[in-house]
Amino acid sequence: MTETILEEKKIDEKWEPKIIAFLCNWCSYAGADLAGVSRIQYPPNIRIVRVPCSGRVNPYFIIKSLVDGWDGVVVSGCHPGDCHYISGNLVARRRFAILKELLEFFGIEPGRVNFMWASAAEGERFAVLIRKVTKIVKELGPNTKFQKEWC
Amino acid sequence: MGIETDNKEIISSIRENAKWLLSENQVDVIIGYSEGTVPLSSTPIIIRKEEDVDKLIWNNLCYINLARYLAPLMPQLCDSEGNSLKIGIVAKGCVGRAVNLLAVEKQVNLDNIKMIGFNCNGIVNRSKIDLEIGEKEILDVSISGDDIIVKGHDWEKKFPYDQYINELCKVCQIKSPSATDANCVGECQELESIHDEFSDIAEFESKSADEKWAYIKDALQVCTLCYSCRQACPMCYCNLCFVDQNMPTWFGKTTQFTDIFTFHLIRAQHLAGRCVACGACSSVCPVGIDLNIITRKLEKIAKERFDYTSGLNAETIPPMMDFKMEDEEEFMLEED
Amino acid sequence: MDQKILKKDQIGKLYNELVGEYDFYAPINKKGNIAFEKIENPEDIVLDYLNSKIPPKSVLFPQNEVLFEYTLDEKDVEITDRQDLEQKILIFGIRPCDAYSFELFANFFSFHGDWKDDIYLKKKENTTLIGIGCNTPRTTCFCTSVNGNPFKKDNMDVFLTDLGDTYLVEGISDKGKGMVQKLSWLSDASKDDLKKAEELAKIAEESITTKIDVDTVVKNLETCFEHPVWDEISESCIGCGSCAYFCPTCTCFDVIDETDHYNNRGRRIRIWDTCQSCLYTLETSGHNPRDTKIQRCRNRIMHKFSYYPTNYDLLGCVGCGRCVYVCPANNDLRVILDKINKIEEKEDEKVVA
Amino acid sequence: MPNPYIPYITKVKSIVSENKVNDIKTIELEFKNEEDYKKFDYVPGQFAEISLIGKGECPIGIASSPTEEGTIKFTIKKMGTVTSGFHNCEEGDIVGVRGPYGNGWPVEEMKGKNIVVIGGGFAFSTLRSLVIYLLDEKNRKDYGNITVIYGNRDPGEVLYQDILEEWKKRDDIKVVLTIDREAEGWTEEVGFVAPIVKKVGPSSDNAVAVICGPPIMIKTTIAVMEELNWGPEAILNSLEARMKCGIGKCGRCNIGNKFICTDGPVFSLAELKELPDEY
Repeated sequence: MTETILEEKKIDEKWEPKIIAFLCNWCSYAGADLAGVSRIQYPPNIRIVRVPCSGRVNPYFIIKSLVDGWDGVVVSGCHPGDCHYISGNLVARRRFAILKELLEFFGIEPGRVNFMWASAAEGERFAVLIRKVTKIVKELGPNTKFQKEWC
Repeated sequence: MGIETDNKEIISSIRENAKWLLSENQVDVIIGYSEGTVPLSSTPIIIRKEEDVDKLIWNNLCYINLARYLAPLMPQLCDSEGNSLKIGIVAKGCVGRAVNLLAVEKQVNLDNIKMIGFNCNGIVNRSKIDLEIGEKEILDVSISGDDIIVKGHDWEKKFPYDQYINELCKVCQIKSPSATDANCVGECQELESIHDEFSDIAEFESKSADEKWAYIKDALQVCTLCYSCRQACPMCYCNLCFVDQNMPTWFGKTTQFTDIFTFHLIRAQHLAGRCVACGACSSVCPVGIDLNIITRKLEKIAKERFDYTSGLNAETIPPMMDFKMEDEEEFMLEED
Repeated sequence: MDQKILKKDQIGKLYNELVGEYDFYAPINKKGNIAFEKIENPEDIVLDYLNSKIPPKSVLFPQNEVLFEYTLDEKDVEITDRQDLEQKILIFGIRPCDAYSFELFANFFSFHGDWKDDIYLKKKENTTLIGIGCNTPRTTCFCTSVNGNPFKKDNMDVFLTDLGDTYLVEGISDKGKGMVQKLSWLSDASKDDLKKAEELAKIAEESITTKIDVDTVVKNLETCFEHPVWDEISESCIGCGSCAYFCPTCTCFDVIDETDHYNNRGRRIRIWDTCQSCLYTLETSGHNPRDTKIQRCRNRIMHKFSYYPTNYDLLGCVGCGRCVYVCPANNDLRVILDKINKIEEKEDEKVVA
Repeated sequence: MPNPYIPYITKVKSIVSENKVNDIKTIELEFKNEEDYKKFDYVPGQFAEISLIGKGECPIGIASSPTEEGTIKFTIKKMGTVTSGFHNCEEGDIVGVRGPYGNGWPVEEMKGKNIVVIGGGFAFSTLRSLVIYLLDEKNRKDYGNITVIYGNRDPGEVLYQDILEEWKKRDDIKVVLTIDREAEGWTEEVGFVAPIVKKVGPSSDNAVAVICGPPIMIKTTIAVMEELNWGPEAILNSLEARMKCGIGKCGRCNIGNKFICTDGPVFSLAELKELPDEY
């Protein structure tokens, strides 16, 4: 993972966003897997981090990803009611709702941080939504608001 | 008439109640405000003896939220075995809210706390006055009628009270603690819910992302990351704040804007549905950053999304400790 | 003649003449807070100020300072030392108390035998101070109690006195005298100007009414480490550390590494730290020598008024009063020192009783 | 003028796990420049600020003795970010070293005296340095009898087992090992360090005691030593604190007006009694 983010960032028309995806182990990760084995194509811009549950995703992860230079973040978990741990995604949903509103309030483009549900059987949906996320982030352009200055 | 007389009444009621609590042995100590040594300030004080209650004051500059001293408990408020003493606390509305919320979060035991409630008539916006006076020394601040009188060496300036109080006080609806008579003496009320339009931040919210970003950047860039806002916040009682964690180190501590911004962003996230809107964070800021719009936004999220207002009672669980199957999820990504 | 006159509208001229040679720092108004910053436009300079909110220590000991930079390779590391220490620095419009704080810094950073902080000392060596007398000290100022004076010229290179429409310019050190001579366009000062400056100095000194018996404080602190007065002193403290951040003599720092993963490079930086933070002394094992607020408040006072005099024979306080007016809980240093001063009396009373 | 915060560059020569739980490792470092090693002139008991560039820096006591030429060693317990980083090091990795700092054990003043070394747990590293220094051919004749008392919780935690075996074979040093509770296959002493010290009963006559270990062990042992008529000047302690600079600048390691990094870390009991109880 480190090698890929170590590459030089180029800002031109060929620029491709780097998106970090936190996928829950039980649904979305399996969904991504299904998309793979079903040979459904989706953009190669995402890098997957497997987490036990979307409830594991602390807002720190999301903000730190942006500070570390990722252009977009997507978090995906089981549909409400399907959580392997019964209510992890419901806890996460409240957290995300607040983070999303705050980011918008502070003037960060809403499309930088995205949340979605995708079950293990929804390979197609996973691919469609990832395509959508990639499109949104690409339109936003590189993430500069979180960048530190280096002399 | 006016604020001046209000204050006199408040002071005498606080002193009377404090004296009564101490003489009846209802409490061992009383936390209250006393006269500050520099203008535009007041200093928290712990009263132990009946004869000291005359040190207690109220002067619209009592910006510190006294619930700050309850969690984690200071050694001065414990007996020799480390158990909490019975504490009386001078409580304006937002102190009452903080005490209630700390009780919900199991940080304090309400049995040990007696609030001395009163109807708060607002807190003077120190940084606004400081900014307008500029580089002249303020020697005295007093309230006469409905005006704040600021005096210097050879000048005097009047500020209309209702314009120069904290933005939060202007829209405050919980002026006395929301509590029952069992744990409150003096003014108190039992509030079920409040109605709020949040029209004061509507203008900011309607700005474009770039305008908001420019505003936030301009407002926060003077921040020195002294963490006064965190330390003054009654709800920031974690013994290891996220900025101080180093396994792993989440966010930097330099004064680069990224680090300043992430600190304020995550602190806001942590206070969502928990902020009691006391405005202490803005009042204590040594460089005069106004964090009030963030406070209002947090209140708005809690109210509009979860129909919750923090600290109205000591039972309702705050939204971030709870969840519902039918929560709104309009922000989730869906196929077109 | 060493005394010259600078007209108020000539500051731009002065700036233009010196900015080529020096990094020119002067007080500016940053959203209501006076701070010393590198000047891009001479019109930003504010000389008509009480004292800066952020102490000028931030020029020579910035809140974040790079110690060195590094580039990381697969199995190799390359370290680059600071290259910018030779740059000449000029601090314009500094108050006497803050100028004295630089001496304390230099003294502390050159202490401990072989281990000198050469980053600071090198910068100090290349720094020229153009100070300005303090015509209207604040009521919170007590520099006269701690060996200072609103018109103390000792630590300056050039000293200005605000005479109303003009500044009286005096070269103090050799470096300063040379600089004044080079500025040949300055007009000579008249006797009246000198007399007026003297009067102003006298008025300013008399206007400082806060007097603290520091000798007694130092003496009492030797014996009162376990005294219950510390409980009382730390009572209202909220533990924020503003007092240390805004103190011109506080030197403590933390060291962290910052790495830029994109370009395999990074820097080790030091950032201001404060003894009021509970993490300041927390060891990895979980043991914390200064665990309570009482101990931390005590350390701050002891450090300035007991350890400093014992180790260096100097006071660790310049009497600028910043900690007095920035403290959110109004835990006034003057009151604290007063309480410590009264310790002995209280004990005497007990004996009598 | 050199920048005091720039470390010497060294390479990891070897890294060895010291105990069964695998949370203590000894790391051996080789200087990249021979001249740097010459400048790094140390005595036992001193410490160095060692750093993983990009992760951070921490103060660690030097475990090797100056008599073991060519490399320096540090024994590191896995605790925080930096120490965990050291545990993940491989041979050839770059480590920054600044130092040596602190006063170290007063080996010159100890000459001609009998020496009692009392250690507990993983604090034995600078004691290892001291004992190896004392046992070196060049130095052994300068010192009297050497007694080492070393306690641990269980046999799996005993550090430097091969060296302890070597010492046991020698007749010019007495080694007493102890563990807190009985364990299978353990043939040495059983019990806390303090009662074992009492049992061994080192004489205070013309002797210096060097104590290093967890605070509770130090406290109980000092009580026993005082019973055995040891004066406070003859008992030496090594303290530790959070440190950032190692050179008396960052401010956090002060006890009263002394800095552990420059005035210490070795203090005699007599000196400690003068200082406030804040360590």
